[in-house]
Amino acid sequence: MLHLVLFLVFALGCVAGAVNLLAQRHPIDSALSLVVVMGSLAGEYLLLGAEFVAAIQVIVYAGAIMVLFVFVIMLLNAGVEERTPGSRVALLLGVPGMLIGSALVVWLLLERSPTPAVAAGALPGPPQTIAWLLFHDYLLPFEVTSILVLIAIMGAVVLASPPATTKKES
Amino acid sequence: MSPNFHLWLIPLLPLLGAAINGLFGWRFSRQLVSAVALTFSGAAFALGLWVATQFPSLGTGLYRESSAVWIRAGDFQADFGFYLDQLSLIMLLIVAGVGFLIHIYSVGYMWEEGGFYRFFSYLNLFLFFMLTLILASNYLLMFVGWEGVGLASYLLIGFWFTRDQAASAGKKAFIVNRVGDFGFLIGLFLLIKHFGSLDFETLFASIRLHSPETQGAGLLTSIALLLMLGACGKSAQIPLYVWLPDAMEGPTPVSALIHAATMVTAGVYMIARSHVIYDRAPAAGMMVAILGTLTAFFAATMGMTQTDIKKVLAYSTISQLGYMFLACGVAAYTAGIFHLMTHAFFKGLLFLAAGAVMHATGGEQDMRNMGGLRTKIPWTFWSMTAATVAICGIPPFAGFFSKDEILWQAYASARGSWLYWLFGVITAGMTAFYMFRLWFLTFFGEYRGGRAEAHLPAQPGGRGSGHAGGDDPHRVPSPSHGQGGIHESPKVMLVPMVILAVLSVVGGWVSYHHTFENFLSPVFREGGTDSLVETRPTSTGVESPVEEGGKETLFMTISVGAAAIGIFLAWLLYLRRPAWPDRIAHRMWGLYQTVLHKYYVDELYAALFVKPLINGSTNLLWRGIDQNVIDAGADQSADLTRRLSDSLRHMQSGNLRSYAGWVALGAAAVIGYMVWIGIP
Amino acid sequence: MVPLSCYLVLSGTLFACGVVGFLIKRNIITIFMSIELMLNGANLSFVAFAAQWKALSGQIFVFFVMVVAAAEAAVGLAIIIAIFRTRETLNVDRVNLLKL
Amino acid sequence: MNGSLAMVPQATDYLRVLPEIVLSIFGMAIMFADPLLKERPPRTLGTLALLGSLLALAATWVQAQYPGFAFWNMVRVDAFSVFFHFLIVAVTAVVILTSFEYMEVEGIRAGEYYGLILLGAVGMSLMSSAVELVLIFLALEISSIATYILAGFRRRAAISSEASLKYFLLGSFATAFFLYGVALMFGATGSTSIQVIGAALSSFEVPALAYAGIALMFVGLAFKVAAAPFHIWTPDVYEGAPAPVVGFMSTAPKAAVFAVLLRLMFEAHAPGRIGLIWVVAALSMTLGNLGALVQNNVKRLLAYSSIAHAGYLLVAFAAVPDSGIPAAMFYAASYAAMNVGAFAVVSHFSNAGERYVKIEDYSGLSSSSPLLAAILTVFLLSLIGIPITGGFIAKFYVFSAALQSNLVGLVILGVLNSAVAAYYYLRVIVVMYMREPRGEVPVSAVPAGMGAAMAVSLAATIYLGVLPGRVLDYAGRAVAEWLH
Amino acid sequence: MTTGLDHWILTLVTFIPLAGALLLLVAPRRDRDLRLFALAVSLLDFLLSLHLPAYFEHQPYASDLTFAGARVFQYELNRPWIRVPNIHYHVGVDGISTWLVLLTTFLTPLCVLISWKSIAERVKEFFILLLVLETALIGVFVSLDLFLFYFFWEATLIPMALLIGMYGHGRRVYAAIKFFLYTMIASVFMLAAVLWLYAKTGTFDFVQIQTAIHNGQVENLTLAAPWLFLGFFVAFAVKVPLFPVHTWLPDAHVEAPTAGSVLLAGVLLKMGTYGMLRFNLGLFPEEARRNASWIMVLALIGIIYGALVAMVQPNLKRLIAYSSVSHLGLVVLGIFSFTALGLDGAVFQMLAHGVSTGALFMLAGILFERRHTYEITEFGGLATPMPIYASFFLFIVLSSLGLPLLNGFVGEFLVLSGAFRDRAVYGILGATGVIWSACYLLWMYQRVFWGKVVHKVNDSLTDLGVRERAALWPPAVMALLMGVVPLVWLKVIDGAVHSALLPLAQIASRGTMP
Repeated sequence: MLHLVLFLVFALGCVAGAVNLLAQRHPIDSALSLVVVMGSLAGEYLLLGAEFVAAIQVIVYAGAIMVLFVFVIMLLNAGVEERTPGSRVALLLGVPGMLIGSALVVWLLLERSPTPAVAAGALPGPPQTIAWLLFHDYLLPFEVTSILVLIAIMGAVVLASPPATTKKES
Repeated sequence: MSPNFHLWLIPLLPLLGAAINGLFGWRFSRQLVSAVALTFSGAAFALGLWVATQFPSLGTGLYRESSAVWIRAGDFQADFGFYLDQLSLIMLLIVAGVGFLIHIYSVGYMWEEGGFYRFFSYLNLFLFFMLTLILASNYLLMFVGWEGVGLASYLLIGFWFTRDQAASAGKKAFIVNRVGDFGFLIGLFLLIKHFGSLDFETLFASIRLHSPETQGAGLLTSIALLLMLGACGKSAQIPLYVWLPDAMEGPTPVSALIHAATMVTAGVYMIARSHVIYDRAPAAGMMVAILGTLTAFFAATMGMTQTDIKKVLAYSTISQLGYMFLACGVAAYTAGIFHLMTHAFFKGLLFLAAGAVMHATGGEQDMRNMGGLRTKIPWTFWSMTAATVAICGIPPFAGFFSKDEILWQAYASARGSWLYWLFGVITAGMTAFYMFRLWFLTFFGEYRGGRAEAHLPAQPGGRGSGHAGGDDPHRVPSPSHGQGGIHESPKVMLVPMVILAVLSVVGGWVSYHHTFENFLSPVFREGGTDSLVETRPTSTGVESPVEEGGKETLFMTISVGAAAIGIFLAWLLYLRRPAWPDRIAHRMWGLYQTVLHKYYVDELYAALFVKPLINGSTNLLWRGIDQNVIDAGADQSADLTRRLSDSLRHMQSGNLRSYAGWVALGAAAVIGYMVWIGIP
Repeated sequence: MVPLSCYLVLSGTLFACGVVGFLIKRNIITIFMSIELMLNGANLSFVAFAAQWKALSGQIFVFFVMVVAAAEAAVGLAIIIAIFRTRETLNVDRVNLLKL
Repeated sequence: MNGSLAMVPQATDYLRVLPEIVLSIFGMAIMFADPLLKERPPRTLGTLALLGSLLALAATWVQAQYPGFAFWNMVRVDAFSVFFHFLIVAVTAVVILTSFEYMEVEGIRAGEYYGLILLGAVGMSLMSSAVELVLIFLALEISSIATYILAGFRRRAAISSEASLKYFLLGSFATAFFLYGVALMFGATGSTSIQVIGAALSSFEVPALAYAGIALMFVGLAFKVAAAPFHIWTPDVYEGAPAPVVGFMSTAPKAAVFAVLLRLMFEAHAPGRIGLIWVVAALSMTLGNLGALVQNNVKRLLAYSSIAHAGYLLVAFAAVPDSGIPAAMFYAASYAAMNVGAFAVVSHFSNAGERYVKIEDYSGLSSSSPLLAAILTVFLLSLIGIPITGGFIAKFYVFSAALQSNLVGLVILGVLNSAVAAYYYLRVIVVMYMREPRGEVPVSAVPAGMGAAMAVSLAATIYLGVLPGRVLDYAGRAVAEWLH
Repeated sequence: MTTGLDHWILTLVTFIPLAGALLLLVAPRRDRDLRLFALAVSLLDFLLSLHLPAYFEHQPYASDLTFAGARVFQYELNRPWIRVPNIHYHVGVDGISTWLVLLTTFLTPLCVLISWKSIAERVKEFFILLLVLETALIGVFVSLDLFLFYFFWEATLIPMALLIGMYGHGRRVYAAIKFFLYTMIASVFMLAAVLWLYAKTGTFDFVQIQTAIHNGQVENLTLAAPWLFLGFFVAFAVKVPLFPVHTWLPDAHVEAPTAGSVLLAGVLLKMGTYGMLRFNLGLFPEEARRNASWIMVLALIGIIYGALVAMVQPNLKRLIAYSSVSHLGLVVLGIFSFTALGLDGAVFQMLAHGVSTGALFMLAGILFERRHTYEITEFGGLATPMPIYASFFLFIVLSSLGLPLLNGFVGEFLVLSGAFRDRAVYGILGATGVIWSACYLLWMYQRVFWGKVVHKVNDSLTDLGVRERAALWPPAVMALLMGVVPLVWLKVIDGAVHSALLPLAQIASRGTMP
């Protein structure tokens, strides 16, 4: 019962945060809503017994990534979202289409997948097991992430630095 | 064993001459060119004479040689094969002989002209094709000659190509002939389809198995009619006669050789050669006879109003060819060929003489500007007289025998009818009229050269304007060719004329005692028996019943009488009362105009065929279908694609969210599809 | 005991919210946040399915997703800065030089 | 499965990812060298990168000697993956060659540029040999992020950063779809290993969730290969991105993603393949070709053409595996050859600041630079699918594979499309050969690096067109050992 | 009679021009040397190709015996080229293609000669394109592998389009694109059909596919055959070109340079009729028979329509182009008559048309070199300043309008009599072409050459030079030879035609059985 209540509470947090993200016009407000979503999600992870995931969700996502977001928003001094005419395609085709698609997937999830109820902490992921997986079975992906990060760093450096002006102008 | 005649050499010799003159003639002197041309044509004639002397030694009266296979495809084969029987022998002698004479004449006539070598090359080429036509052993080779003489005719009519009329006339001749050839070709296709061969012997042997198609139009009738169409084109019969008057644009020797003596008779020869078919197709025969009669009659009427000396002769030729057709139509092939021969003599001569007259008057062709030439050019006058009398059918000149034979057969033959005869006699009267009109106008009275030309109400088309324009390349250099300039032709021209004059006088005598008929009879006899169609023997025949003989004598008298009436009228109107013709013309203005304009047939053809074809092709087919339908259709579809493409561009609005919208929509579609097939 | 499908529906909802956000928001940064939302939705599914299949590989996947998200965030925000530098705007509707 | 029992990776494990290792090492070496070589021209770094890619090419050969699984079933080295490795690394080398000139003209930061290309190539290579969705996802992200960045490398051009942004946002959007699909697939089968998934999906009853999973993964991958209706980003990005980069990203990552898609479709036995591919292929061909008809910008035109070519390639996916997969592989190879070549010419011709990218700018190129015109013509003819070129054989092979699977309608659509496509390629040829030169467009001499790149692509295009036998054989063998 | 060359002769003949083109590529840019070299290469190729008829093993005449199993294709070479799709380098010629190869090699040196002066810019490229085109054209005729055939088929497109587009006149770009797109769009249908055949038989080999179809070893054939037939037919019909898809031809011809026109009319169009003969008849005899009636109707429309439209063209080349539509309609008529006569005639007509229309285009080009226009009204009376030219022109005109003893007649006569034998009405309608061709050709001749010189500028036109005469003599002599001794050609053609008709005859005999 408590499990259900907790699930509902966190779920409510998620959905409310997500909807608020869409509703807010200032990016800072949206960012904060996203933090709420992430926090609530961490709670859901805990309920599912994924403590490790929950931890890095808070550390990496809420902690690192969102900070980056807020930092950029502040840096660029982003103001309230403009109400530009926008795109009819997105509104008239994309949104309804996506809603139908999502509805289909959700319906599929509810109807067609053999999904039993799970108890809280159904699959505890002790750090040792996770570590074993990460550094043995998933060693290669783990190493490969370093390249990913390297690329990201390079990219950030290249793109965020002001363009060189010393080269001959054409 | 039969002797080897090397028939292939006969056509080939003129071809060699043509090639030598054609390729190298421009470097030769005129003497050399004429030497080459005369040598090769003369050699052909000599060879022909030699063959003729050897011919009686052939017991069968039949000789054939096959030099090589020409075309062979599937089960069809056509050879370069030559065939000699009495019919082709006669034709060979006529063509080679008259041809050679006219070659000689031309040397004198064309001496002053540019393109001398070209002329003789063409002339030799013509001989080659004509001899091929005559000696061919199958229809296809005959067709080679058939088309070839058309080509030669085209080239020679258009010899003075800078003159627009000449150019158009040449083209017209070729195209009209092609219409006839179209029929000929279809006839050949029918023969190939049903008999598998075009070789005369094989073909006729299998056709002989057929019985006459007395009712309706069967295969043989169709073939016969189609061949007739071809013959109509070549021999200038209704409805394809229109080219021949125009063909007078060519040099006069050409008119004599091609458009009087030889080429135009090819149709008659072809029908005679195909007698096996015509004998079995009475309906087609009747058609030939009717066409021949009508042509003879109408051409004669047109001849009466012409003022151009050559045009008169041209219509006269058409008319005489009509007689020959009539003869062939009533299955009196012998008579037809006989007339063909005599006609070759006197009509060839008439043209040569006309040429001599023109030569004398410095290129004048309008009879209204002549007159009184009798004393100036006596040799020409007397030759002309012989020929004129001959064509009018006055005994004992050549034309009398042959024309009378035809008229008699037209009435008396199994296929004959009194109507044919009646028209024939009237035509004979008209022939006499217009020929003597020509004779009187040219040689009698005062010389009218240089006088105003307006004494006749209208100018017939053709020569008048060209003459007025002064661009006649035939004109002798001296600008003032008054009476003082009129001179007799050189000997080289006169000799052939005299020879032909003699022949015009005596040529008819060969029919004495059926010599000619008997000579030809093996050709037209059907496998040992006489022709299927019975023709009556002539009056001179001993075996003819008395009653028949009396009738024939009567008929003969009538036709001679008709000729006499014609001559009298001509004398009356053109010598005695020169003002009457105008008055008559004004009195019967409409009729006169109609006849003068050749019944408006040229105009009719122009309105019926030429204009609609050109306008239709331009506006309906080319601009209409090609440009406005097909091309426009292609352009339209290209345009449509481009517009579609352009509207697709607008999908690419540049707006990121729109892009995402498309992606989301696509994703939804994919999900929808997969879920749909995923749920059984 | 909560049925697993509840987690899945929640993840689906988050994903859908992310998509809708991508479609309707104008601010580039917010749009980017919507993507994060979508990733989070997917992550929740992974964890839920991992629980269902008793397979930790799902959780490992989430770990990698987070790394990727971090990398993307770094690059993405750098791109946004670059765009802002040339365009002086964060409105995505105004970034439309390239079209047709 | 030999490496799976060991506690630590064995030497063979490393050998099986040797090309990736070589590429990474050189990628990082360039970054280290960059600050040290500040004074030297960027060509030095380029040469280093070229060396790296050539070594990687050699490493591919080494790798091919050790077929099998590595790193506990993370990667599988077989003829199939070697084929794509070779293709990707070769394209990388050629692109590096084409970049020499561009770097100097455009003033681009060479260290990062070459580094990103090499490291991006690592991701692409991994994609072709990975048999585990985790690794595939990561590799996909590596290659994607690298290309996002590369697209924005023309720093001073507003359109370049816009291209980068559009590519990035939409790319991440699509990645999210892919990821969600992976999640659903994981949910349906309980594994992220292609083999396990394949086993699960080839069983009698396919879980319904797998369909949704495939759908979403397909959306993500189709986006990367620019298949309609997920192609929409392509024209904008290709127009804005630097020309050599476009040459790179329209070939190497695409080939890699096609490899993944092949694995997904055939090794994982994705259900519902034929109908889905049918529609997507048909749409891609049609929209791509129609879109290209009215373009005046060569890069944009080639972008649309790449959409169309993705469509042709996808046709092979709908065919039976035995002929479809080799056809797709061959197509990927020949498309890479001709497209890289075409972009090499375009990037050389476009000059500083990419000023000359309009079709009209090519007026009379045949007189001002006949060789360049001839080379571009060959590439364009290959793109049309005219004999003696790889494009022809590729198309031929794809369509014949489709016909063997009775996809008559798709083939008809395809051949019709290729006929329509002829028009817009022809426009370029026409402009080059049949118009008078405009005069103001300068055509500089082709530098050695660029020349070498063109020569290699040209040789490859012609080779694939005249003697496609060996490549086709190899592809056929790959499929044989892969599927049976 | 086999010689050591027999296996390689076709390969040599096909690729020598290409090798020449490659050598030209590296040759120095001295225009005169380039021309001489191109001439030498094409002449060498012509001489080599003479080997083909010289050592051709004659088959007995169809009427002589019913032969079975005689060697249809000769000088064969069959080497695997690509293993996986089973593609072979399979070349060989029969009595039909032998002559088409010869026609190509015969016309190319003439094209070089005729382009000597008229091509002054980008000479090197011109001759390279010309030689490449020659290789592709020969390739089309010698290929016995469907893939190879398609390969060469498409390969002809590029050099031709470039020749038109680079060296043409006024609206050359439009014409080049139109030419390219028409043929390209049409030929993809053939590609689809070829692919289908491969998918079902696993081979591209013409003989094998033919055998498989004949033995009924191809599944679903009855269902697909109409479409396959149509696929091939559309590609060929556009090339021929048949009536509703012919409009690219006048445009292409008018704009093309002389050599392009010569090869286009002389050889390229024959690819279509050759294809019909080889593939539509060879592979789908039953379909051919079923569809013959409407195809013949199209051919007839082409004959009459082409001639009528030709008659009213104000442009010399356009006129000749439309006359090609008319003449090739005749060829198609002959092919679909399914008679030995018709087919023999059709093949012969292809060759005859190649020679005479090729020569006509050369003549038109000579005029263009002097006056830079093709408008007929710009001329008139040319026979006066240019008598030799006028003579050549007349000779070729005569051969084109089918004068007996010249080349046009034999084909025309055989085709029409074949068509007549099959369907009388068609033969009759087709025979009207005899009249039309005389109309438009002679009218044109009259307007150009006869009459007085209207435009002063024409007075000073120079007559043919030595080089031009050298280019014109061969076709003129050939026209005569083909008319006088057509047996040389027919002897070889007939055997091939007989074997082409064999399956049709079998079907006909099968058809009579219930």
